[in-house]
Amino acid sequence: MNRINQKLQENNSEKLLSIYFTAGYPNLNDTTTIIQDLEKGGVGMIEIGLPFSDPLADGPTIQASSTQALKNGMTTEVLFDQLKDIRKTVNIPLVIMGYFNPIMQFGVEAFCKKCKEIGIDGLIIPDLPVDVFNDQYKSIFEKYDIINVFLITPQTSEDRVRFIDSISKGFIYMVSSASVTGSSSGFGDTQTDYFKRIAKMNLKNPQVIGFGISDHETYIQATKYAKGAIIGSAFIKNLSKNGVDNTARFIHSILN
Amino acid sequence: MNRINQKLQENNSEKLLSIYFTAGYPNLNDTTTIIQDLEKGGVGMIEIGLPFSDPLADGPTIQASSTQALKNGMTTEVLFDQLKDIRKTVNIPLVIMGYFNPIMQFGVEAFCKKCKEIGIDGLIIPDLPVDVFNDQYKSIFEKYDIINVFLITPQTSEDRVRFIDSISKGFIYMVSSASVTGSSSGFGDTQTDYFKRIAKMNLKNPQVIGFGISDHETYIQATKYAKGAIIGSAFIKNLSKNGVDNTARFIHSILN
Amino acid sequence: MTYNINEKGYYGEFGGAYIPEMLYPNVEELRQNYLKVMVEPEFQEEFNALLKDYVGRPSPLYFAKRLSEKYNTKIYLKREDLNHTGAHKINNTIGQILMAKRLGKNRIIAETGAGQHGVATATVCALMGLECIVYMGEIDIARQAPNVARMKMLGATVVPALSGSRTLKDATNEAIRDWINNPVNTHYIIGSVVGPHPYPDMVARFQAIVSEEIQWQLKEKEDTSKPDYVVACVGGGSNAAGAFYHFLDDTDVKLIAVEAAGRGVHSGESAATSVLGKEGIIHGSKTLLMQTPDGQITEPYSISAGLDYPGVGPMHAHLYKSGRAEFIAITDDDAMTAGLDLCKMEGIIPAIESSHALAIFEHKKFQPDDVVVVSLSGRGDKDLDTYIKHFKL
Amino acid sequence: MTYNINEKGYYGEFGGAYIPEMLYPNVEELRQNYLKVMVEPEFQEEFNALLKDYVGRPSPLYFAKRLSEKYNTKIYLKREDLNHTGAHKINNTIGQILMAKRLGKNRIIAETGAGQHGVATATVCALMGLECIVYMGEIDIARQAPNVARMKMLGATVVPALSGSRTLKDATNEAIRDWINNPVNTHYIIGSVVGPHPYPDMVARFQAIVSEEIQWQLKEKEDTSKPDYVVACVGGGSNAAGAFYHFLDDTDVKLIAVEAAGRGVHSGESAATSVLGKEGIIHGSKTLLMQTPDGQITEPYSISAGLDYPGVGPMHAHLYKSGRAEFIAITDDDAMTAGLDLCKMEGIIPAIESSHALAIFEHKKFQPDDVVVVSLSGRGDKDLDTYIKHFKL
Ligand SMILES: Cc1ncc(COP(=O)(O)O)c(C=O)c1O
Ligand SMILES: Cc1ncc(COP(=O)(O)O)c(C=O)c1O
Repeated sequence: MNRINQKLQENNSEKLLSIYFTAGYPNLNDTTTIIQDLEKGGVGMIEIGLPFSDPLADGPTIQASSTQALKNGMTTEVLFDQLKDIRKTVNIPLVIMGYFNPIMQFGVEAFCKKCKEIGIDGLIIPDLPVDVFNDQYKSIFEKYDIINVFLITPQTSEDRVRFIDSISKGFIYMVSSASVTGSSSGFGDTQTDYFKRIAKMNLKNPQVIGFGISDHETYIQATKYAKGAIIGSAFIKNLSKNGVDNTARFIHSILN
Repeated sequence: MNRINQKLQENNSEKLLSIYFTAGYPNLNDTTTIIQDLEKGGVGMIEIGLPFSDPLADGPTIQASSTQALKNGMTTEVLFDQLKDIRKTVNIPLVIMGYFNPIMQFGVEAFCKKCKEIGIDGLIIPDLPVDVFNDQYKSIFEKYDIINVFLITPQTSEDRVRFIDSISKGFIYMVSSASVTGSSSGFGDTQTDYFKRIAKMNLKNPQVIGFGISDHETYIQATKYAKGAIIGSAFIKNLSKNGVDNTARFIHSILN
Repeated sequence: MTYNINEKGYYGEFGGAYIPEMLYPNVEELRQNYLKVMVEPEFQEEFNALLKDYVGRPSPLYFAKRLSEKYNTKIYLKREDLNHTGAHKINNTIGQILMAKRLGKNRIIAETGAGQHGVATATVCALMGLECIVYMGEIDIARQAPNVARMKMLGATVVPALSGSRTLKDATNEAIRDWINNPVNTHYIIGSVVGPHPYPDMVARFQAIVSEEIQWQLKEKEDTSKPDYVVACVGGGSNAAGAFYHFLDDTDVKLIAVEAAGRGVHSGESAATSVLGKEGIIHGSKTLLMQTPDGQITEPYSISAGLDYPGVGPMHAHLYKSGRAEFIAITDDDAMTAGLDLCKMEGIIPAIESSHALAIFEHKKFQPDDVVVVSLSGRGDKDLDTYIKHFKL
Repeated sequence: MTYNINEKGYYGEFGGAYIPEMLYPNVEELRQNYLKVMVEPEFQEEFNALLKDYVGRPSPLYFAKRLSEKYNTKIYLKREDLNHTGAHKINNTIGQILMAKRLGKNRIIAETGAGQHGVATATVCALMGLECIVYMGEIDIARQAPNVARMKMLGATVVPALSGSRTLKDATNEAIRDWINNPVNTHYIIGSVVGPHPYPDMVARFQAIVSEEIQWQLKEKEDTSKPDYVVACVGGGSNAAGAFYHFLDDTDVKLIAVEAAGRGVHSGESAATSVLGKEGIIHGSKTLLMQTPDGQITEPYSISAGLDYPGVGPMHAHLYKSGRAEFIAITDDDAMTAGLDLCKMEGIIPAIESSHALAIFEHKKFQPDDVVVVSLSGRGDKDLDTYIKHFKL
C-alpha cells in the first residue's frame, strides 16, 4: 500500500500537517536536512517542490525561492540524486510538487520510475489537467504506483468535485480560495462555507487543505473540516528569516 | 519733378550708390544721423527700412536688425516723427522700404500723404503685387506723387519685364538673383548674363541692381550694366560691427 | 451667394496673393496649372488610389456612443486620426506631391507646427523619392519631439526656425525664404489653407474629401447627407476647410470653427484670431491676423503646436466676417480635459488640436436629435508628453 | 488534411489546455461559449461595425511600388499599422471585449510586450467602460515608454512584472496569476495565439479578418485571391495567424513565418523559437519553446519587445513541424535596416516587429511575377527611440 494511503487512512481522527518547501532553497544541499527535520518535528507528509522558472500558480514567496533554487543549481537530476537514500531515514509520505514542463522534458515514465526507485509516493502537477492525465499518463502512474494528486477550488462545481474524487487515489488537494499561493491571511465565511460544503459531500478521498495556511489558528480552522492542511509560503518565509535550523520550532508553533 | 527722376536722369553716365538701412537700428534715434552721413559720404539715394516682424524677403542680417529696431521701439509713427525735418538737411532721393501690412494698418492713403509732407519720394513694398497696386492703390500714389518701385528677378519673363517697365515711374529694382537679401558673394556668369540681357532690352526706366552687393568689386560689376546699385546687408553688418560713426569710411570703401 | 473662392482668388474680401516678385513665377505657374492638373483623370486616379491604399481612406465616421449619451446628442467623429501618419494633413500632401511631380519639381520644402504636416510631407517625399526640407520652430521642435524623430527616420532634413516666436509663423517665414532662394526646382508644400492664392483653394480642395465622405457616410447611418453641425478646430484652417467644404453653401448645415484661446482669449497668451485679429497680410494672403496697432504680427500662444498661428486662412476670415460659421475659442485647460475625456470614454487619444473641437460640448448645448460631426483631425501620440505633464499622470 | 485546430483543441500534436484547476472554470466557460457567441448574428454585427467604424477596417492592401522595383517582385503590404492604436492587436481585443461582456465580466486583465496589446486592451476597456489592468515586463516598460503613457491616458493600470527576464513571458505569468486570484469577474484578454485552448483558436479567428480581406483585395488588384507568399513576423504568432488563416489549407499559397534571431540565432541572445525550441508546455499550451535540457524556460532576447517571447503559439509549432510554413530568423540589425529602408522608400515607419518580416527580401529571392503579401503588423511610433539610437540619427 502506498504510504499516502497508509498515512491518511490510519487513525481516522488524527489530523495531519503537510509542509511544502522548494528543493534547493535556501542552499542547494538543504533538501535532505529539511525533510528529516520536518519528520522529526511531527509533520505527517512532505511536498518537495521541484523548482520551475515560471511557476504561474505560485505567489511571490515560492516564486522567489524557486528562482534562488535554480540559481543554486537545482535540477531534476540533482534532486533525484539528493533523494536517492532518503528512505533510509524518512518514513512519512513524500510527494513531489512540480510543473509539468520539467517533468515532460525528463520523460513522464522515466520520472515516475525514478520516483518509485527512490520511494516518492505521489506527484502534484498543478498544470497537468485531469483529462490529459487520464488520457495519456494514468497507466504510467499506476504502473509505478505513484499517486497523482488533483486539486479542487471553491469554484469547482459539485459534479466536477465528484468526478475528481472518482479518479483520485490518495487525497484531494483542496485549494482554500481560488488564488495563487501565499496570498490570504485567515479564513472568512466564504471559505468556511466552502469547507463545510465539501465536508458534507462525503467524498471517498480525504481532503487536505492548502493555500492560506500560515499559523496555528488557520491550521486548526482548516483541519476542523479536513483531514489535513498544507503550509507552503509560511514555511519558506521561516526558512528565509530564521534559517534551516529553525524547522522544529516552526512546526511546533503550528501544531501547538 | 520727383527727386528720384531728377537724380536718375541727371548726368547720364554717372552711376549711383544706394544704401538700405533699417530705421531704428542699431539705436532708435540713429535714423537721421545715418541718413545725413550717407548723403555726406556720397550716396545717391537712400532706402529707409520700416522694420517688420516677419520680413520674409529678407535674410538673417536685415531680419535681425528689424527685430532689434522693433525692440528699440520703432513704429511707423516714430519713423515719420524722426523724419519730419529731414528735408532741412538732406537733398538726395529718399525711399521707404517696408512690408505691406504695417502700411495697410496705417492706411495706404495716410501713409502716402505723410510721405509727401515729409519729402519721401518713393516706396518699395516687396509684398504688394503689381496687379493689386494697379487695381487699388495707383491713383493714391499718383495723387501724392509717390513713386512705387517694382522688382524684377532673373526669373521674370521678358513680357513681364516689359509690363513692369511700362507701369514703373522712377526705376526698376533689379534683384540680382532670385534670393533673399544678404545671400550671395560676387556675381557669376548666370548673373552677368542676366544683367546683359536686361541692359539690352532698352527699358524706359533706369535699373538699379540690389541683393548681393557688398563691396567695391560687386558695386563696379553691377553698375557696369545698370544705373545704380543698392547695398543693404553689408551696410547693416558694418553698422553692427563698426558703429554709427563709420558710415563715411564704409561708403568710401565701396566707391573707391 | 457662395462662400467659396472667386475667380480672382478671394473669399469675399480675403485672399489674393501678396507675394514678392521673386515668388511670382512659382506661384503663377501653380495658379495657372492647379485646376487643370486636378481634373486630369490620371491625376484623379493616382490621387484616389493613394488615398485609399496608402492613406487608408475613407476614414471612418464613428458614432461615439458614450460621448453622445453624456451630452445627450448624436456625436459622430470623423476619424482623420486613423489616416497614415495620424492626421488630416496627409490628404493635402499626397495631392501636392503629385502636383509637384507634374510641375517637374524635385525638391520639396514645407513648414510645420505640430510636426504633423512635416511628417506628412516627409512621408510623401520618401514615397516619391524626392528631397525634403522641413522648417520647424525651435520651440515646436522641443515640444513635438516624436514628430521630429519621425521626419528624420523618413529621411527629411529638419531645419529649426530661430527667429520670432520660434513657432509655426516663423517656420513659415523660413520656408518662404527658402522658396525665394530656390525658385526653379522647388515646390513649397504649404500645410494649411493659408498662403498666397492658389494655395488656400488648392489645399481646401485636397482636404474636401473629408466632407465628401461625411456626406455618404452619414447617408448610410442617419439617412441624410446633412449633419446639423460640423465642428472643427482651426489653426490655419485646413481640417475645418475639408470638413466644411461640401457644406459651405448649404446653410442648413451649421458650421462651428474652434480656435485656441490659450490661457484665455484676453490673457495675452492666446491664438484666438477671430476675436483678437484684424484684417491684414500674412504669408501672402489678406486675412484676419493678430497684430499690433502698428501692423507687427503678434506672437500667438496655445498649448497646441498646430493651433499656434496668428492668422487664419482667408476662407475662415470670410466665414467669420459673413457670419456663416460660428467661432468659439477654447482654453488650453478645457481642451486638455476634453482630450482626456475622449481617452477615457471612447478609447481614442486625440491630438490636442482636435481636443479643442471636442471641448465644444462643454460650451454649447445641442438638441438630442442634433447630428453633430466633429472633425477628429489627428491622433494624440505626438502629444503624450504634454498630456502626461498637464495631468501629472 | 487540415492545418487548423481539431475538436480537442490541438493543432497536430500542439495545443491543449495545460492549466491549473484554479483556471478550469474560467477557461471551460470560454471554451464552451466562444464558438457559440462568435456566430451569433448580433455579435457579428457589433464586431464588424466596430472593426469598420472604430478600428478603420478594411486595412489597405498597398502595392509597394518602390520596394517592388528594388527587389524585382510584387510586394503588397497589408497595412495593419493603420488600424486604430497602430497594430493588428486591436482586431483581437475588440473581439474579446465583446466576448467578455457577453460572459458578464467587468474586470479585464492583459499582458503586453511591445505595449501594443496593452494599448489595444486599454482602448477597448475605455470604450466599454470596464476596469483594465495590464501586466508588462519592467524592461519593456522602459523600452516602450510611449505605449505606457498611452495606457495611462486610457485609464488603465500598468503593473510591472519584476520576475524572470522582466519581459513578455513574465508579464504573462503575472496576468495568469491575477486571473487565478480573480476567477469570477475577470476576463483575461490574451494578446496572441498562445495560452490554453480555446485562446489560440479564438485569437486566430478574430485575427482571421486579415486574410479574409487579403483575399478580396488581391482579387481586385491581381485578379486572384491567392498570393504566392504570405510573410509575417511571429512573436506569439497572432498577426501571422491572421494573415495565414484563410490560406492554411491551400498549399498553393506559401507561408513564411519570420522569427527574431536577436544578435544571431546561436548567439545566446535570440528569440528564434523554431530553431532553438523544443516541445514543451508554456502558458497553458503544448508547443515549441526555448528551454534548458532540464525544462526551465529560457530568457529570450530580441531588440523588438513584441517578438521577445520564448515560445510560439501551437498553430505555428504545427506549421513548423509539418513543414507547411517556412521559418526564417532575422537578426536585430537586419530588421532595423529593413525598417529604415521602408521609411526611406515608402514613407512608412514600421514597428520593429514588422521590420523583421520586411527583412525577408534580403534573405530570399522571389520571382518577378510572385505576389508576396507582407503583414505590416504595426506602426513604428512606439519604436522611434530604438531606431534613432540604433542608427544614431
Ligand atoms: C491634428 C491637427 N489638427 C489640426 C491642426 C491645425 O491645422 P489646420 O487648422 O490647418 O487644420 C494641426 C496642425 O498641425 C494638426 O496636426
Ligand atoms: C506590431 C506588432 N507586430 C507583431 C507583434 C508580435 O505579436 P504576434 O506574433 O502575436 O503577432 C507585436 C506584439 O506586440 C506587435 O506589436
